[in-house]
Amino acid sequence: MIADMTLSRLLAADVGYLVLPVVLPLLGAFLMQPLARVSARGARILGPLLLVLSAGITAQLWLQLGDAPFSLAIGGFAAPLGILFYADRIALLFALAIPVFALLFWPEFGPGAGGRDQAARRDALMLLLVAAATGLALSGDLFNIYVFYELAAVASFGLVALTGTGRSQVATFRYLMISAFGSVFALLGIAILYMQTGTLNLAQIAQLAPETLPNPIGLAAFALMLIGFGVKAELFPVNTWVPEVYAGAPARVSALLAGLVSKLAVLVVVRLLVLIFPQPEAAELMLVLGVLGILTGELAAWRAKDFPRMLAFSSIGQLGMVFVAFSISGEIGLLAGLAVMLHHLIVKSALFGLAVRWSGSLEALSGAAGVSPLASALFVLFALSLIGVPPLPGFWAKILVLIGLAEGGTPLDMMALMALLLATAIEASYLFRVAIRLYEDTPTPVPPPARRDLGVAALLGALLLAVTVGLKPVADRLGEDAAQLGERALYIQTALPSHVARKD
Amino acid sequence: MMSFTFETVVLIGALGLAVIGALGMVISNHLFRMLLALAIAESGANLLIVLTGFRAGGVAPILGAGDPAASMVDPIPQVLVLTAIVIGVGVQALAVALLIKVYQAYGTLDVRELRDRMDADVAAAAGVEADASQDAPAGGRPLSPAPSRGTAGFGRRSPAPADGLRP
Amino acid sequence: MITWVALVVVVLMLASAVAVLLLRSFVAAVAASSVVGLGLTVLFVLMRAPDVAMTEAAVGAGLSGVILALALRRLGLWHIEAAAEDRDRA
Amino acid sequence: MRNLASLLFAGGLAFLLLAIASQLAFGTPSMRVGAEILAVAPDEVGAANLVTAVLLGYRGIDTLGELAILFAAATAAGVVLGRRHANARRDPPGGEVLRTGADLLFPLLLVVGLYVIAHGHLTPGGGFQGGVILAAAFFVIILAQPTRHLRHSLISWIEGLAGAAFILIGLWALVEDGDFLAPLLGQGAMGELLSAGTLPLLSLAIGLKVGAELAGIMAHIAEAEAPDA
Repeated sequence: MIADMTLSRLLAADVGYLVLPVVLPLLGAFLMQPLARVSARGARILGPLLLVLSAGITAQLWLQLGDAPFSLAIGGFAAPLGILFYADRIALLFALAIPVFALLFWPEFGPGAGGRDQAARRDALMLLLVAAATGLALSGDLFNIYVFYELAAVASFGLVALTGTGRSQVATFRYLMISAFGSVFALLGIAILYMQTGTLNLAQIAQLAPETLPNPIGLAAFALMLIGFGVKAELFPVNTWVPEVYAGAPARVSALLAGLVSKLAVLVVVRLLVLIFPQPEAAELMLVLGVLGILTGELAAWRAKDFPRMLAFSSIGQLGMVFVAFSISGEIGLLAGLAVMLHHLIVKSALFGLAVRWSGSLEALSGAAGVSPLASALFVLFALSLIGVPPLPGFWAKILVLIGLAEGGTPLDMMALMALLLATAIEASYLFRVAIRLYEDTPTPVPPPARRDLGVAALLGALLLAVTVGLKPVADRLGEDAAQLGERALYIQTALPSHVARKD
Repeated sequence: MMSFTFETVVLIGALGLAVIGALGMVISNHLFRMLLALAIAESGANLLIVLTGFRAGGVAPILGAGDPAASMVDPIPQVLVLTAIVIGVGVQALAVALLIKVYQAYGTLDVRELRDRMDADVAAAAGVEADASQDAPAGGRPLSPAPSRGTAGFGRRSPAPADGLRP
Repeated sequence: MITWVALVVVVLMLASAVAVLLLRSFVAAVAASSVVGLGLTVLFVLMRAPDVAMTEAAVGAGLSGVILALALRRLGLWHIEAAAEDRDRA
Repeated sequence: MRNLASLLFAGGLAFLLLAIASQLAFGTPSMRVGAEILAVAPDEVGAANLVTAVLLGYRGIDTLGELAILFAAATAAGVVLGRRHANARRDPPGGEVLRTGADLLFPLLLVVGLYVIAHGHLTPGGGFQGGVILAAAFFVIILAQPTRHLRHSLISWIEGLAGAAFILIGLWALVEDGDFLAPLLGQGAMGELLSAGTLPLLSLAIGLKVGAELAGIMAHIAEAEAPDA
């Protein structure tokens, strides 16, 4: 009887299950190494299994509860006393995308190099990264976001160092130092914010922000946190780790860091901007740093001589564009930002997937089309979309940013607009250069991408083409997402229905 | 504006530590000293957070000594700092592990020396020529070119795994 | 009174922090960083945060010092007589 | 030149931060949430140490995340230092005094660590502080007898099971009460050792995990090859 009740309760989706996509991967990570001592095979399938389970739970919650945002007070301690998870459409989209992408770019399904222990550690770190990323997407508490951000950082240090080469270890150390430097700034920002408002709950800070934060204090707190959370989002002054790390890490890990994890850091910054810092100076700061990122990134990518570093620098440029897009005020800014962000998520992940085997210099790639026509064709497709050639989705994303900037019309906006056009020209130049080289008529020693990476890239390419065909419904949904993301009042109302503790 | 009170003194201490630490991280030429500077910067941030919960004349947030809850200091910042301290020591231990490996691979922890070696190493592993390093010391020592792809280790006493062994 | 205690501790901490950056010998620098940890512990006690003070004493002044000292030995930086070594080199 | 620029930058940063911070009301915080927690925590959680009440109750998931970070750091350190050469040099064993001292200290530190863990909900201390002391106990042994292998398999079992126990207690609450990590088991009389529901259990899990984690990291570092110098 009791067991029966428990079972039926377990099967019905309950808001409380929103913690599971975060907690289950953590549980798996903790148990990974002991399990590997008992059964290496069991440990190897545990990770992918938990990812499928997490994705399933998120999908079921989303299907049953619909598109309206909802919140969950963890431990039953009502916000703002406790910590809450906030799930709106964009948070759920990411909570779903994280396990899926982690599965697509899972480093190794086999034992891999380094033996049983190393394989178990690798899988445990992947699960920790997934848990942290999901937490970042869902959390509605400032310090909790910081904790998940640090978890994502530490887990990615371990994954980057996986190759075990000296240079990847130097790169990891530099990444760790820059990351920790940013964390100190983020902590200072959190301290200032807590002093000023007396709370860490994002919704409550948002409620208090109009009285307490539209002043230099608020701006300083935002700047500090922008630097702190900007490290993973490859924001301009704190992105010097990017090329070394992406060149030294296993390419599938680079795909996850550049594609997925950077977007979650961006999402955190956007939530801060929308909820807490609506003042124009904050957006202007982001715009300027974004423009600097675009210019430095694209120029460096143009000079790069090897494939992974070209992708890394181009990713800095693209994320600069994401920041520029989100700095545009109003719904069009959010829409443009989401479009650029999701487009880059798909394209850059796939390109890093191709780099698993194409890790060498660009020159070595000449004539690769002869060996692997599909991979070359996919590269051209992604390159065209990155540049923004119509009718591919990249074109529409870029056009949205340009329209938003033109509508803004301030001198800063115009400067950003010029930078964006210039960057497009540079982008076209270096991507075409590679494309032409791929189709050169020389026999080449470059191996074709592994079947798995090619399959993933083809899948993402197909997704890109599907969006091109069905642009209208996708654009409509994205518009609704952006509208929901921008509604401060809705967030506050959902997260803090009342201050009465929910104890039954 | 600022008076000589306990809070002011601690505030100056906190910001001073944070800034000295941040400065040290930027200007240090030795990776180990960078690590020490990081610990100092973190201490500054932690001190500032505890300070946000302090109130003059408050008592520790522990029941049982007969103090009323209303006179206690804010427990939340204390919890945050507990968390931050533990995170800090974890990151520090990981950084030490990395340093040991870096030292084994390159035989130095000097930032300038490492940068030169790394540039050559990265380029060799990728199969391209190294960029001329902008901050190479005047009359810079010539870097021995990597013999071939796959054996680009520069370790002086290197038992380290060979670099660039990617398929 | 408490203000004066805090002032002494803060001055000591800031001086040690600067020393960490300037001292030649890494052993001395690690020792100086432990002094910062101890100062922090005192300030936490003064700010009525006994839990934090305990953690900082165990971690900041103890554990992290041990880890760093261990690292010094592994990195070949364990020279207490750094000055003497410099003289040899000169 | 670069140092001078950095110095100027740091000076500017310090000045700006000080200018901002001097406008904040340090010493008289608003305590918007803090005051509310001080008022309701004794009844809602039942721990005399309100810091522990917040750490394991109101902000329990933060604490879980923090455990995960320490675990990630230990695992990553294992990845970095994992492959050890079979014939690498070890440190010479410590002297007779150190070894005798270690034999005496070990049980003492063990008892103190467990005491601090068990009383975390009553007095200052708790899982983290006690865990650090436990780690120190094991480290004293490593220091005294470097040739003795610390059983890494044992450590990985302890850290795995202790971490899983924390999460399973949380999941138990999810099934029982509908909320992950909600307090269970009734609060008991405040101030007694067995009170505050599941908090002491969580403390114990944290203590064992932190202890195993830190001991593991230090063993890894201590076992890394010594330089030839």
